[in-house]
Amino acid sequence: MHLETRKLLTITTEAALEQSVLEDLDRLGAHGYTIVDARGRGHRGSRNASWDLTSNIRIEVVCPEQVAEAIVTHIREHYYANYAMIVFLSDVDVLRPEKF
Amino acid sequence: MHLETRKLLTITTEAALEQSVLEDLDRLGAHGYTIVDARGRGHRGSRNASWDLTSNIRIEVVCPEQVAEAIVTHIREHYYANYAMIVFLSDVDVLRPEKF
Amino acid sequence: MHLETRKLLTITTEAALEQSVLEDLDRLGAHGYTIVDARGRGHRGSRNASWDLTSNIRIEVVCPEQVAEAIVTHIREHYYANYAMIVFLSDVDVLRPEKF
Amino acid sequence: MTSSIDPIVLFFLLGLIAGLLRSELRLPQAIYEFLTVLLLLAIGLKGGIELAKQPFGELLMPLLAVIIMGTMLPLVAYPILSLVGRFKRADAASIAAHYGSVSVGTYAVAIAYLGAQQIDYEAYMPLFVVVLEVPAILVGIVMARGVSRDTDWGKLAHEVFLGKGVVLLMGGLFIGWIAGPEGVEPIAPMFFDLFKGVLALFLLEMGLIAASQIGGLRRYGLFIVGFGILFPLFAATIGTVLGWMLGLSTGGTILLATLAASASYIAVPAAMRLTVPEANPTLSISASLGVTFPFNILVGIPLYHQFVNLIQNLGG
Amino acid sequence: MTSSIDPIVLFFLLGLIAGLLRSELRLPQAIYEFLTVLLLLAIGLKGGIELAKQPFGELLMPLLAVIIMGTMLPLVAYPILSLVGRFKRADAASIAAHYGSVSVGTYAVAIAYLGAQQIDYEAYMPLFVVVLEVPAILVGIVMARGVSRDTDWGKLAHEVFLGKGVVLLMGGLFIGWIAGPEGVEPIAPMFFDLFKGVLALFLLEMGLIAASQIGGLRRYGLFIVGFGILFPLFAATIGTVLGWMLGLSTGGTILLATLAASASYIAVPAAMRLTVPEANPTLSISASLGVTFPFNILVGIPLYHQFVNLIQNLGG
Amino acid sequence: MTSSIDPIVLFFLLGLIAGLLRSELRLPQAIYEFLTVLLLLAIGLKGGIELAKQPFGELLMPLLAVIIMGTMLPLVAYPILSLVGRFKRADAASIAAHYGSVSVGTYAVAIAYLGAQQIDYEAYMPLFVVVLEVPAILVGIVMARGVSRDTDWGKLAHEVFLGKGVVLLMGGLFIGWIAGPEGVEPIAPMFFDLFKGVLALFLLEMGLIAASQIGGLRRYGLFIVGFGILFPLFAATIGTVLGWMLGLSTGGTILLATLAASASYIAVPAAMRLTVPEANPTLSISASLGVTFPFNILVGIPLYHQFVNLIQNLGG
Ligand SMILES: Nc1ncnc2c1ncn2[C@@H]1O[C@H](COP(=O)(O)O)[C@@H](O)[C@H]1O
Ligand SMILES: Nc1ncnc2c1ncn2[C@@H]1O[C@H](COP(=O)(O)O)[C@@H](O)[C@H]1O
Ligand SMILES: Nc1ncnc2c1ncn2[C@@H]1O[C@H](COP(=O)(O)O)[C@@H](O)[C@H]1O
Ligand code: NA
Ligand code: NA
Ligand code: NA
Repeated sequence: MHLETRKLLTITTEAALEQSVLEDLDRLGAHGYTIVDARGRGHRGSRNASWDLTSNIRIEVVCPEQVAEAIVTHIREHYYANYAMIVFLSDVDVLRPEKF
Repeated sequence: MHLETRKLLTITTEAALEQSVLEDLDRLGAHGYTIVDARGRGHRGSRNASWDLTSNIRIEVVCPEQVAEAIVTHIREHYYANYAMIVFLSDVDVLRPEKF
Repeated sequence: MHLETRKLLTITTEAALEQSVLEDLDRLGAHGYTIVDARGRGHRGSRNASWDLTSNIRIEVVCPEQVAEAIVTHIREHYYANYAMIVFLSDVDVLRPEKF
Repeated sequence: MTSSIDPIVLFFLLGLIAGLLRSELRLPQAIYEFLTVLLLLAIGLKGGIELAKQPFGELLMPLLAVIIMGTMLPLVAYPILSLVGRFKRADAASIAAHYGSVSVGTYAVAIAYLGAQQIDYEAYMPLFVVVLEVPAILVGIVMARGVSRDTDWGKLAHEVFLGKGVVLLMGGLFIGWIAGPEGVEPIAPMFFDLFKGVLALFLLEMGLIAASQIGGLRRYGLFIVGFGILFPLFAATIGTVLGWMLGLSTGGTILLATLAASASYIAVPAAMRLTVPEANPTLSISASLGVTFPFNILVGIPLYHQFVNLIQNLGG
Repeated sequence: MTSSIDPIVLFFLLGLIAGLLRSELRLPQAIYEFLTVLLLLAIGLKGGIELAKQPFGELLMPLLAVIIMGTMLPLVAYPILSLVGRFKRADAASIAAHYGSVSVGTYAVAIAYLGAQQIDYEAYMPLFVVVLEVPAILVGIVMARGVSRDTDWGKLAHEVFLGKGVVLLMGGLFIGWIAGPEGVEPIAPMFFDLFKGVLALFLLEMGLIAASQIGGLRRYGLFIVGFGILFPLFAATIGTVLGWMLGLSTGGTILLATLAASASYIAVPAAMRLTVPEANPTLSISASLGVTFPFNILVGIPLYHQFVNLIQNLGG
Repeated sequence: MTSSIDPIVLFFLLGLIAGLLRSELRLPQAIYEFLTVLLLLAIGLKGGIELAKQPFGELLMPLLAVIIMGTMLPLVAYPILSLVGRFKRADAASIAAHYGSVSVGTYAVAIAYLGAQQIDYEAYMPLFVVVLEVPAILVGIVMARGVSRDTDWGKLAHEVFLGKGVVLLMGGLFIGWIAGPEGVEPIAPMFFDLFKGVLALFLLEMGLIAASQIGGLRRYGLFIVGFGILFPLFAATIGTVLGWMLGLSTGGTILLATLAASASYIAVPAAMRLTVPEANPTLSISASLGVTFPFNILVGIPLYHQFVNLIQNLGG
């Protein structure tokens, strides 16, 4: 089983940003993403998903390290100051590295 | 890009425990969490989310190692014996370590 | 706190495969799984979950390394060619290793 | 009494059969919750506008009597479960609590049954539903763990009195009572005209859920099936006698018998899960949903109607 | 024949336009599923209570004829797709299966059309929907892979006969049949009075989904657009002639023509995805939902009505 | 004027109280979205079939006047928020935009109120809702950041004109207008008969949401409460005077006053979040949903009715 390591980037943020963040991912070189609807709490208070404005999404991107860095840098500059958002990175092993 | 390592704690358990576990997280020092609705199967059988009582939630907490340990210890003592639940830990890199 | 390492296998694929993949997991030795509904984009285009046929699911399995390998091998042979699907692996620490 | 089977019961059978055949049919959870909300509000509203029509002075006695019934039923169930069924303490207490409390879905089918047969009943019956939900839970907890320090009674009260069921039933009751028959008219198409349709869809889903509980039965054996049928028969008898003693109408007595016979699958399981976690929820749910709910829907309600006819003939 | 456009078709156009303009409008998936369940049950119930009214001795012949039609249509479609369209075997077979089967949404619009025009039709038409769903799937699989050992026919039968569509249509049919017209009355507000409203909302969502399939068209070109319009015209002609030969009423013949012309987008795609996975689902869905569904809704149904008038004038 | 409280308002109170008591009651998000879709379509359809009945030549003047009102209101609100409330620029601009725009939920309650009182109003009022949604957003953005290069106006126009609200209102209006009263009849049970029931459930959920915004109030103090009540009173006065100057009917003037007094909680927050992200959304939402919405529903609408009576007595 030949596996290669890639970065798994997880972004949890306001549902309102979905369109905008997805365009960024595309432009910065991610080949795909997975989204699930979420709720949560953080520094900007409780976001309990009872309606659109308090809903979160959790976006997952598997990509090469440079792409991950580019995304994190972009996101930090454009969204961190004003939006409920957390981002974290980890290593994952993937089977078809050329896909990512 | 300055990153620091934190623990990512993932708890999958019965939806009925949501309120109770969230209070624990708060008390034990987690600064935030993310929840998604889930279904699954484990030692306590199939939980297919067709109604409230068989629904699962998947809670994610990013936190320092000691907090993660405190949470895991508490959860083991209070919930493991009687509830459908799994917990696992991994390392993640975060951008704004002071948030977690 | 005694922890042991296991593999966390994450499969994101078409909702239509749910039944089929779950049977495989069972047969190949996984003791449990967690599913959340998802949407996303990849090489097979956008899957926006507006109806059954374009919905994704995200399956998580915690298991020993050999089981993970067996699952990945099986999935690669049976689904990769024809289905929208990604699979990735990482290490997680678990509390009750005998469960997995 | 017309003999034709009510179509809403057929929806339950459709769901049950589809579930047993492992059909892929299922209603989204959001829809199931929505249907539940509609049923609870409709039952409350219906009761409320009736209350608005008539004085309700003589309510206290019946309420008290009914609360006592809700307290006694689990006390009777417990030794049976414990001695005959050989369940551990927590399980016996939890199942007993389920059977002391009530099922709103069963109640809804019963009032649909009375509607189809054009049998009247007392306006305040939804109040019975509310007051019967609570005492069995408390009795169950005390039976499981004594009057323990560990139990957080404040939290429990919150859980019990502010659960979806009580809030929507009481809320509907108040709204119907304040607004009165004419006030409620503009919302009647949603809550009254659609009532049986909503109930049909709800029962379709209940059939699917009941089918998924049959697995639990296979594992826990015949005793549960027996208990899930015999105890309701006993409880319905108590309910019938009590209704007769309270001087309730035929419809009211049928409803009280049905409530006594019904077992909770919403409020009690949720409360037990948090307060008596060592009780196995599969046991109580497979009894309540896999046996008693279908039994009451398919066989019980018309049977309890016969009970009431009988006692009224004997007693009158 | 009144000429004004049916408002439910306008809902489809609203969804289509909103989708093409990339509006953020969308219905939650749970609601879409709920609307589908309501439509399927309503169609079944409607058929069932009609069946209850009349004897249905002469049903076997029409059913058999219709099954043969459902078997032949994909056999005609396949060589066209394969030779003219130059699709690979799996894709040609899969698309052929979609067009041999039927679309319940299209059928619902057709009965709404007949209702608006007050044209009667045979009570057993929902049975046609059910029996037409299945044979094309089997033919498609055999065309794609021969009578292969690999195909798990048991699993397939389960998938096909216990899919949501068949279960709810047949379930509704049985319930309507057993309960009869009066029995169904209490649930009529939900299933019959709301029928066109539910259909309108369903079509709104279908418009949004159809719009999202237009992308697939751009990639796979003109042939699909041509096929998606011409094949239904051909199939509707077959359906019209068959209906006339079977001596169906005007309404029944229009419905049979519409069923023949319609292409599946629920049962067949799901079955093909699992049994012929190498077929590209985008091809068949963009044809079925992006071309044929809108064509039938907007142009086809009134046109097939003309077909039927024509043949009845010629033949009568 | 009958004095009894409308039951739909009681549903709002039920939600509010349940929320404040931290009951576990909540409607699934999918249901909330569905109810919103139904309300928007129903309001549009209702307006559309009225438009179909009458010529609408004299529409331009009122529309223009109303757009000017929608532009001026945030310009008045801004200095109050900035100077008296001491909010930062972005926050003052964002709150001002919310109050310049409108709330469809409040509008729905107002037409339910007029319906109950059997007061007629102009058919084209839903057009006012649509045209009032937009200008305040643009004014808000310009106030927050000047006519900046950074603002992607194309994207913004898309966001504003293709948002759920505008698409469904305009879509309903067109469908109603094209189909006319008879055309819409078959879908009337869904969109008109159920209207008040849908509104009741929607208000139940709004009560729960409003309760969850009260926390925001505690943090941001008394000024918001004052502003959230006084500014609507001022705006309603403007709306009343404008309606009177335009020669609107009593009902139309009440609706215009209500629209002026209402504050957006769907379109504007979404647009502001993307274009003026440094504005704190908790501030504007807790004002709009936590104060102004309840105030308008519970006190405002009947009060604005009095305003209109007053001006008509004075002016006539
Ligand atoms: N420590 C954490 N662990 C997991 N999720 C978090 C954490 N902090 C914040 N979140 C998620 O990220 C969202 C935005 O966080 P914040 O910007 O801190 O309000 C929250 O609503 C949560 O869903
Ligand atoms: N091996 C596993 N991998 C992933 N999820 C699991 C696993 N085992 C259990 N789960 C999840 O945890 C829940 C409770 O597990 P259990 O207590 O084993 O019944 C299940 O319903 C699943 O959602
Ligand atoms: N790079 C990626 N990161 C995260 N998720 C992905 C990625 N690529 C694909 N996916 C997910 O996997 C599904 C199937 O991918 P594909 O087979 O590439 O179309 C997509 O619909 C996404 O949900
Ligand atoms: Na009981
Ligand atoms: Na066909
Ligand atoms: Na306003």
